[in-house]
Amino acid sequence: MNLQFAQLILWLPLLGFLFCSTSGLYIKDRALQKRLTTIIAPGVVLASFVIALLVTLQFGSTPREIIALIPGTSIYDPWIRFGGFRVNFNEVIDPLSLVMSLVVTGVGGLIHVYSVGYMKDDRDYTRFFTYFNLFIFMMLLLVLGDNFLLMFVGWEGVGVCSYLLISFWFTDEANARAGNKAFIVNRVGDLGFSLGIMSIWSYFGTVSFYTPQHRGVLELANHVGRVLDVTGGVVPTAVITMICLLLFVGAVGKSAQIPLFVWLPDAMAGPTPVSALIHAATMVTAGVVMLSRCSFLFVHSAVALHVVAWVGLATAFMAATMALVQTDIKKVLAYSTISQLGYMFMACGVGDFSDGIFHVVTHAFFKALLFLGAGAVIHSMLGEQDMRKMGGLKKKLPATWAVMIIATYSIAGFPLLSGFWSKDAILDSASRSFAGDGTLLYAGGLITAFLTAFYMNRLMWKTFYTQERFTDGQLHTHHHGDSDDSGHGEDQGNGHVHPSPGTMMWPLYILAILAAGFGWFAGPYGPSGGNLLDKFLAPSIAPLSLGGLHPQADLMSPVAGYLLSSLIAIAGLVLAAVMYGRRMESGAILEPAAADASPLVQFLRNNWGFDALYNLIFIKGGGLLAERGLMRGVETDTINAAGDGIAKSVGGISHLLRRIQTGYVRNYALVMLVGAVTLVVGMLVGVMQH
Amino acid sequence: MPALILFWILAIVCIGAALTMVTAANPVRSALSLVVCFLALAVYYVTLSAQFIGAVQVVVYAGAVMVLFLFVIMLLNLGAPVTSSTKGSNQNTAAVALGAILLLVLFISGIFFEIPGKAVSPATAQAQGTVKAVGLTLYNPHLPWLFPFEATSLLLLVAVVGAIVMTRRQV
Amino acid sequence: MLTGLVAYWDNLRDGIYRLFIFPEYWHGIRLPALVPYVALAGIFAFTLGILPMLIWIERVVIGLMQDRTGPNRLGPRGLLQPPADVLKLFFKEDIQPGSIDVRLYYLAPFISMLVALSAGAVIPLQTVTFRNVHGGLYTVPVTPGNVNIGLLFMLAASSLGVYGIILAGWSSNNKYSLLGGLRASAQIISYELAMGLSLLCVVLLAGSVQLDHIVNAQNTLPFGIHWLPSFLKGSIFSWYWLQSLIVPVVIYTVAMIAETNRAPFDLPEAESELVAGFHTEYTSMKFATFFAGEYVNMLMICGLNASVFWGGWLPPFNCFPFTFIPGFVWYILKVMMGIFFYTWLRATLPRLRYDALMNLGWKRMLPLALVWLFLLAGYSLVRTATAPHITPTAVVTVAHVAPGR
Amino acid sequence: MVPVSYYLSLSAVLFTIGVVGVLVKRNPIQVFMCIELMLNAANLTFIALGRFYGTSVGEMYVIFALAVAAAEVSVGLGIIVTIFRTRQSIDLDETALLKS
Repeated sequence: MNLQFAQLILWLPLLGFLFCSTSGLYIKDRALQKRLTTIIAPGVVLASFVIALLVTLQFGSTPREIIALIPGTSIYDPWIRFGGFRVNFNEVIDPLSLVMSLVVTGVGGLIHVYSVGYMKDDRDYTRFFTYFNLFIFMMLLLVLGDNFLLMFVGWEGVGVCSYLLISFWFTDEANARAGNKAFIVNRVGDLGFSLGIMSIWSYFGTVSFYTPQHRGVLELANHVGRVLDVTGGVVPTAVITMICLLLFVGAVGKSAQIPLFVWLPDAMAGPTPVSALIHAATMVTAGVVMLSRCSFLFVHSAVALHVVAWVGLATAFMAATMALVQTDIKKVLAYSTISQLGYMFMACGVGDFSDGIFHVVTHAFFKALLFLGAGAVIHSMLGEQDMRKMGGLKKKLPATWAVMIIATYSIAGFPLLSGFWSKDAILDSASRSFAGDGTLLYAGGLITAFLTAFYMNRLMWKTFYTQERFTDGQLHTHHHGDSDDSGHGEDQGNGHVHPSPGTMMWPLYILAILAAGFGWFAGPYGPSGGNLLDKFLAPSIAPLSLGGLHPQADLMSPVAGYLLSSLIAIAGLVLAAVMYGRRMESGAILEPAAADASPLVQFLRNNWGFDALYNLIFIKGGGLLAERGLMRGVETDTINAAGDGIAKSVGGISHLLRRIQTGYVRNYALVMLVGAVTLVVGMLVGVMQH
Repeated sequence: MPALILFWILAIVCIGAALTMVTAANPVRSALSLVVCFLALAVYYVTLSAQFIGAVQVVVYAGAVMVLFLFVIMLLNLGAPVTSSTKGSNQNTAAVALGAILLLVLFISGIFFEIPGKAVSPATAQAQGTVKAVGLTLYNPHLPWLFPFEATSLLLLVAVVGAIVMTRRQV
Repeated sequence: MLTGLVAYWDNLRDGIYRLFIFPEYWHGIRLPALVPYVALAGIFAFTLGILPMLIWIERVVIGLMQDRTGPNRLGPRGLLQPPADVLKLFFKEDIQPGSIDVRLYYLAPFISMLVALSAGAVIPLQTVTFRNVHGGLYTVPVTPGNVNIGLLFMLAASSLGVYGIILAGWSSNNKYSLLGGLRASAQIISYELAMGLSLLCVVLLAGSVQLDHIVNAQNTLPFGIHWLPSFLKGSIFSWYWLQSLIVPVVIYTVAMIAETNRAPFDLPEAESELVAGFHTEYTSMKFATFFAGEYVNMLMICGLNASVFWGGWLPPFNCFPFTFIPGFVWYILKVMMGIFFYTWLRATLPRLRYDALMNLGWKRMLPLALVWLFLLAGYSLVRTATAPHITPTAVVTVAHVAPGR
Repeated sequence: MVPVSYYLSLSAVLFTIGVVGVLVKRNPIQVFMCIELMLNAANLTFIALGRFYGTSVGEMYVIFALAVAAAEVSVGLGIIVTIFRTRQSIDLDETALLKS
């Protein structure tokens, strides 16, 4: 297959977006529009996935150059030309972008299919898919773009889509606020990212990753111990560190790391498929993708890597603790996402970028599965998200329970499931951190893994095992003989719990298989000698040795590591089972009143005080600054006063100048002569001075 | 030496005519002084061996332009302005003062600055003002004058049409 | 016998021609340098001498045409009438009207006269041949100023002639005079265009604006047809009145009458409307100067006509009796034919209405001349392409005339 | 041969006279004539310098200046005639056309 077909990976979702966004103009029949949307919107994404798969298979089996550029614009007539600044619209086809394309289109396609069922009754069905397709396009642009600028376009594009989808049900003010929050917090990170891009432009002279002349940023950085710019000079390490840290700020914003994680829990306001697609499987991993893409830069800066690793660990741990006390089923998952992203950052921080991507992939599977499962639960519970009002759903939703338990065990690191392999790879790498702090990172990772296992099983127990804390009226019932369109909660009490339509369940099954088996497939004991993903990704990922860094010796043997992490995971799962098994009626370890009174619980529920801190600094402090300083000091007393002064002085001057306009041609001619004489005298003086 | 004497005589005629033109109240007298000045300039051109320009100067300026002026003056029956100028006495003073400065500056730049380059011999110069030489230069497709010259004909046509349209009584 | 006769005449002609070839130096005087002065004196003398006679000729011709005797009181056939007229004008009372612009009033007739006379400065009367010290022959045109802008000079002079009229009309402070002056200037400006265009036709054919070049350029076989007999070389059929295909000479003739304000275009002095037009207020010698100026102007315009359209000093046929007569005689004959034509028209045609005059000038003559100029341009292009041996007449003449050969 | 600076100086004098005339005259026809004088002063400079350098460029410029001047005069006088017809006066100080 011609590699040019790879272009379609990017453009098909855009076609879908164009169709969805304009179909309302020429399709007046709403039912037809909906049917077409149902076919086209998931169809383009799945087609994109198929093409990506074909490209990957062909790409992986071809021995020739493994990184390919597909120009969207010619080299001589670039996409953007501004002075000496030239950017082409090229796509880079390399292992990293292919893996991410597969994840985005694969998981995204499954979630599209799921959404067909989930959003079936929504008024804005087509609008939802418009945003979804646009999101897929932007995410693909982010991973496929051959330069920082295209990546930035995609980066901002997914931000926009995220904003649009979080506040999809914008009539509820809380949703709109959540969207705003996500957008604004992301801006902080984007500022860092854009500063990083500018720094790259000014120090490297290019923003492309790869170029046909092998003068791209990554190629320039692909030298042992030094980084060149396009003219052949050496870029100092301090500059690399600065650039890496600026890029990392962008990654922190997009991937919800400390201190910019506060938007992600609130982003759960959107429809559940949105949470699954954007805030679990794809968009939030953009930071990890970006770090991996820039691995050639990062390995040259031990400082930046160190920062990444510790921020990742801190995030993983803190988010895990916060997840312990959440009562909203989606918020538990949101904090777990943050926590898992922390793992990925830790992997990047110790230089093991390919295992970071490995975890991105496995996490995409099981976290999508978890969200979709939670969505199925919420769907069945008529939109109820509070776990305190659930319980005993295992009998009502057995299929959902089955896929959820696979996903839970996978994320908890239950042996031989996907999460086990990827998480263990990260812990192994962390223990061998080049900086010598491997023991600490390993210990922190293990504690977090234990907490993860605990809170995930807590979720399962609260939702599925403990006694029912709801009435049948709160369930999505189904009356025989009626179609699904007959509406929510109709004919209460006479029907039975309808789990979910097929379009919602089949994606779950597929994801469940992947969540269970992919880790083995790509892990060290997989086919073809193991470590398939590592080997495939190798050309896109810089080895640590490039920057002169070297991992330390193993802390323990691999088998001992596997045993230890298995033990920790099982311990967490068992502890939760034991604690909640004793409280089958209430489904809570502490009574609500006691929980509210506990300072620790309050501290964790309040995100370790981050929200309050931001509230104090930015909302209150910023408000004061705006009101006192800017409005009075700058706006009223300076700008307005200057404006008034200019107006008054212009009026006064023109009052004086008005007398000059006599209307007599001769006067004007005289003034012209004055100018001419002045000019001639000036020229004469100028000539005389020579 | 005879050339110099001729120059001075013509200069006196020229400047005198120009001054008369400016100072005369009667526009007819002004116009006639200007004709004299133009004729003197034409003689200058001939002495500068620009015979063609000299002839054209007489035909166009003295023969056509100034006749047109006189024609309009007589058509409108314009005498000297009736009212004395009440406004702009400052204007006149300023104009004369500025004119003096301008003259000074032009003099300085005309006389005291050596003109770069070297004068060519009179024989060479002589051959360049003939009708033939001017025509060959003007119509030489390798020199940049042909197209402007053609464009000038268009300009003249436009001017003719414009003048006719403007002065028509019924529009 | 015929061959012998031809040879005899040829020998005789060459002998006579040899008499008219002058050496370049005569007692240390370079003779060619004297030619302009001789020409100037000749033209001046002829013009001023013939002036009184012109009036007599005109009256006699008109008298003949109108079947009456004309002047017949003074002298034989009234030949003393012109000197008597001059005397009368000279001794008439010089009246200076009130409220006139004195300086311009007195200046106007002299401008008229001077400008008319100055046109004579470039008229070539004939050529004269010199033999240089090496025995080579070269010819020099007999003209006061052999300049390369001859035709332009004539045009400039004739366009300046209007000043006399316009100033006379203005300075007289008389509404008849003013109207006459305005009419004259408008008329002259209008017809100058047609005149210039018809002259341009000739310039196109001759390739020069120098008058002796133009005359020499007519010294070819008619239309360059090389198989014609040699007595037609420079003959009446090769002059530009025919070579320019007749129309330009018609236009020029009409325009020249209008230029000189003669009948039937004498509207500036239409006695039935404007008394005497621009010279209503002029008496005595000032009137005489105007009068003389008008006739000088006529002479000059006819001189130009003769040079440009009628072969200048060339005899009508390049053979026996004609070639014996000197060139300037032919030239003067041609000029006088022009004057006769003036008189003929005056005796024949009634005066035009003013708007008819303007219509004729702007709407008939000017477009016709313009169209003819284009036609001739195309024609000469074709002629250049088909018969290259006849075109460089002017160039050949230039080489021929160039001194020092 | 007369030095070129003589011509330049003469041209300067004529030009200045023209400039002053433009500024002091109230009759637009006279102002117009002063402008023509300025043009001619410039033409003299062209011719003198062209002869000085031995090129025909000066003459070319003069030809164009002549043509433009002729066009300018025809249009300008047309304007003056039109103004006279509408206002019965062409005094520059009475017709302050540029002041609304």
